[in-house]
Amino acid sequence: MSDEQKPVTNIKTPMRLEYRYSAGIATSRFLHGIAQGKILGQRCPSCKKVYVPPRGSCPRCAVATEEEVELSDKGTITTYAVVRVPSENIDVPLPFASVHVLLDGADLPMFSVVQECPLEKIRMGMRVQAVWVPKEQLGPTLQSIRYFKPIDEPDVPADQLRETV
Amino acid sequence: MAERCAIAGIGQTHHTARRDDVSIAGLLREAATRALEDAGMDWPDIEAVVVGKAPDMFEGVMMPELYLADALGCSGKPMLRVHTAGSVGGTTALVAANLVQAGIHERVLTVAFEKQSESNAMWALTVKTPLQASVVAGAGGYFAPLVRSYMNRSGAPDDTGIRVALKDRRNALKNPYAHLRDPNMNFDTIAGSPMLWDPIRLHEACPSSDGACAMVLTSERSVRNTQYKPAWIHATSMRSEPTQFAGQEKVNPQAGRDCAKDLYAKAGITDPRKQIDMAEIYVPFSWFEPMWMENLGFAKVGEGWKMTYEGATALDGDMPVNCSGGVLSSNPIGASGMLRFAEAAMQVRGQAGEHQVDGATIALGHAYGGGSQFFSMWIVGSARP
Amino acid sequence: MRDVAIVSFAQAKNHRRELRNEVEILMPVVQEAVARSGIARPFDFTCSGSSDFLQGQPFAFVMALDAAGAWPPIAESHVEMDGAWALYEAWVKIQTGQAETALVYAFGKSSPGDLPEVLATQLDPYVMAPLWPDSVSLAALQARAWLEKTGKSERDLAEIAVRSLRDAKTNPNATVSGDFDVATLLAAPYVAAPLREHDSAPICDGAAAVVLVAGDRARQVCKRPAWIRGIDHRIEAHALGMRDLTVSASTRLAGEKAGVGKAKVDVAELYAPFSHQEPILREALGLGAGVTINPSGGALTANPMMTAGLIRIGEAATRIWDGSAQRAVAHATSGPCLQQNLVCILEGE
Amino acid sequence: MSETVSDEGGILTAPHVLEYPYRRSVGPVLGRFFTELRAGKLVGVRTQQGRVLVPPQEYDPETGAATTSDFVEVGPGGIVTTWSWVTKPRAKQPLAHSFAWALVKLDGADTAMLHAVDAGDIARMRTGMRVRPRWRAERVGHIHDIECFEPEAAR
Repeated sequence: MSDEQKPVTNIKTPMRLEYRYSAGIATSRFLHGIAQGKILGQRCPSCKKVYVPPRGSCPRCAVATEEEVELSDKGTITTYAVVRVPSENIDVPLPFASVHVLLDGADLPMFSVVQECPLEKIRMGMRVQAVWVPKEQLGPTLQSIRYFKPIDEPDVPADQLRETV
Repeated sequence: MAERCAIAGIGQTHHTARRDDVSIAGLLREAATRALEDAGMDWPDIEAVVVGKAPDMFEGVMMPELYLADALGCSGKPMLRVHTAGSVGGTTALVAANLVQAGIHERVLTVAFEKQSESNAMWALTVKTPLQASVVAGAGGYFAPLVRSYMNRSGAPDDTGIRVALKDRRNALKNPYAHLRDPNMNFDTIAGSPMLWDPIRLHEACPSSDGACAMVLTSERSVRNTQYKPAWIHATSMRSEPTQFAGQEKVNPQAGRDCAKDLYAKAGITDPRKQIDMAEIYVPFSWFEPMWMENLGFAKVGEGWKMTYEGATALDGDMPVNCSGGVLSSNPIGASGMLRFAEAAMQVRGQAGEHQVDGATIALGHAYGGGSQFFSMWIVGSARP
Repeated sequence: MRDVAIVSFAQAKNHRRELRNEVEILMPVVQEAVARSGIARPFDFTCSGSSDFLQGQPFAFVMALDAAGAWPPIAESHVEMDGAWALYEAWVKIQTGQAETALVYAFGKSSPGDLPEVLATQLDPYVMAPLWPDSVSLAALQARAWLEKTGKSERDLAEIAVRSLRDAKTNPNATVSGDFDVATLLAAPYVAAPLREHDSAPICDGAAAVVLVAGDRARQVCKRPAWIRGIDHRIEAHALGMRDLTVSASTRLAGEKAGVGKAKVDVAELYAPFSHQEPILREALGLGAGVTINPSGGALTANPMMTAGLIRIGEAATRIWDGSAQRAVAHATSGPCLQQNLVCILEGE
Repeated sequence: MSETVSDEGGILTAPHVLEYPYRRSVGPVLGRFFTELRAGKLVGVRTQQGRVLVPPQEYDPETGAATTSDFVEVGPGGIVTTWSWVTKPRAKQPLAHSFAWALVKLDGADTAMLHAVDAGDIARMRTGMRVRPRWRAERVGHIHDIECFEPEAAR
């Protein structure tokens, strides 16, 4: 070793762990629906609220959910942000609108993306509809819904969205 | 039946983007030895250790408290590891305090930390899971829509968030441990900084920091005669609610409101803005100051922004908030909650130096985590409860 | 100290591979434990144990809260540890007077990953973890040290496995059980010499829940409450080369503090994920020949990570409730080669 | 359906990889250890009680007290205090063929360190045997600068 070499201050310790992820019962049923171009929520047997995507329970009532409800692929933007910073977990080109969409018939919003709309036109209460991948490309993944796009329907007033941010 | 619990020693590291000069153990020991020294104690005086941090993916060490047991003088002692997401630093302090309040231990060391530079915070917080369309970009991506909802509901002026950020960054200049200490930061630099998660600008967001915080909590009889008198815990509370459910109020979460209500009842506080001298609250994005002012009952719903706007939350205001510079100026996530709790205690001990609120005798420490769903809080005072 | 009792316990069947998500596994377990407790929600305190690394997802415990019943908001906390330590935190909370009732739960899904490799990430990240030693190989270091010190043989270890598997036949939740003979087990190849497959716990997924109640309220809801008469936990040095692996100093200390030796012990549920660890723990706790060890079959027959320690406490409580024991010891462990240990003493009235 | 996604009785499963190239700052004490490894030397550090810890730590694991600044060269040879035998190594482990994990107490050390021993055959392993490091030619200041240990008798 040469005496000029600097003392060691850092080491590299790469980690790669491989797992087999399981989506669970409720999410799998939901994704099977998506593969057929359907959005399936679940209704809480106690409070009757409809969850989408369902996780097999109503956290509010702490009970399991079973009853499936087919939902419209139209909904309303309850709130949103415009993402301009890259994130390793996201494939969407920047900038994009990250939105909470309350599907018609659902009682809590799902997270998605809005496109086919100038970013400055996006607003709370705006009506949107899912844009699906072509039928032959449908699969059991949320990526089957490419994004949501605006539709020509009047905005939903803000006070009707209060509890569904 | 609970024993009184004193905060007898406080220590923290210098927080910075990358503490390249220390190991993980070295980072914790820096905070811990300062807390021990402040308490007039040494490792053998400690009976138990409670460690807190956020996801283990940050450092890539599963349950790192096992490896850290040696570094924290824990051989032959009890050790607990708490993880309640972003609120963990606060919750960890409460778990440690419970050991004293229950009469189980006399002197407990509690340490919270994050060495985020070992990986990348956005990666570690939103690891991509298969079969899901991932559209949430880190914590900013999660919280920005909630901020927009608040802006929309309250009608707050658009520059409220800039004003909060400016206040906290100026406060940080008075805190030698703070991460972001830029004397040239002004309204225009914040307003002109890029929108990362619109409506959140770069300078309205917390940094990613390496850092640790430690406290020595003791029973009344174990308090030693040191430079600063201890702070006393007057009340503690924690509340959690599920991440997402139908009918949930995400902007002004009930778990936070319930937690504050329970806390004030235990501390005998009926008018928080009058009776509490200062507050250190968890504000990772500037708009959360007005949001939490309402959630904590310092302002009416929809009016939290007025406190910021009128300067009430400034160091010389009637309700100073985050005099240390807060999470906006230093954010080692696992430690950030404990820093809030510790800074509140430093204020009532009169040891906050340049960012001291004159005559502070009652202070609030607050932390939250997850999707605005985990809350932990304490009220500390200079007098015995 | 206040009188605190365990009044109910439930666990999932410990499948080798569980495809349900954590909420789907936990929900029925929590509901069963709550129903059996006779206590109506909300509990004064809720505490859980789990570890993100097992399934490789940060914040798995956050989603698990959906199963706990957290609305209206509850006082709740989480340890990144085995649920036995969550139970300790809940017991402490009751001791402070801030709670009279507590719900404790834990879950662990090990099957998605390669558990022995995942556990290598628990080690010192500078000089141990980069070598990726698997947990079975590390336990084997301890096994050899113990065998050579005591003069015991691999046959003695196989006998522990045979007894455990036989006892697990009456445990409907066990992952493995049955009648085996020592010679057959010894004919199997080594996994990591001197350990064979029967010497280490099966990898499985699971969940468990326990309800704690203070004072007379416990007597009202439970015919024969399992009173916690002592509970303590200790940790020791992490580096394997810095401790004597043939003994468990931290278990001995925790046992002394908890008061194991104060009276006769009828039953002990010891969390020994490797066969040789059972005699090390027995010695550390001073448990002689008259003590029934692991009537459930123990961790060698079901080992849901972050949960099996809480299950030991639940199994011990079950022996108090059914009257088969007057005084029982439950033990939990964490970390490589028994680094951290918890001891809980349960007694009937 | 993506070929990596499986339908297992209605439940969907898919591969999930948790991967990050962690870079760790090591602090002054481990920094010294790794610097010496790069030079082909092994050092420990003396505790205030005089014990020599290898690998060196910033603290005495028994007490938490800071260790001294007295670094002590140890080894390179040492004895195996206990060992286990890996028949089928995992991909990330130091050797691709059967080897032993061992705790090795280096000459002059009071504690043992974990590493691999390349003995070729389980029959060549025994507790108390002497081993010495096999150094990697290209050293960077990492625990992997020691490729493994090997029986001294082999030389």
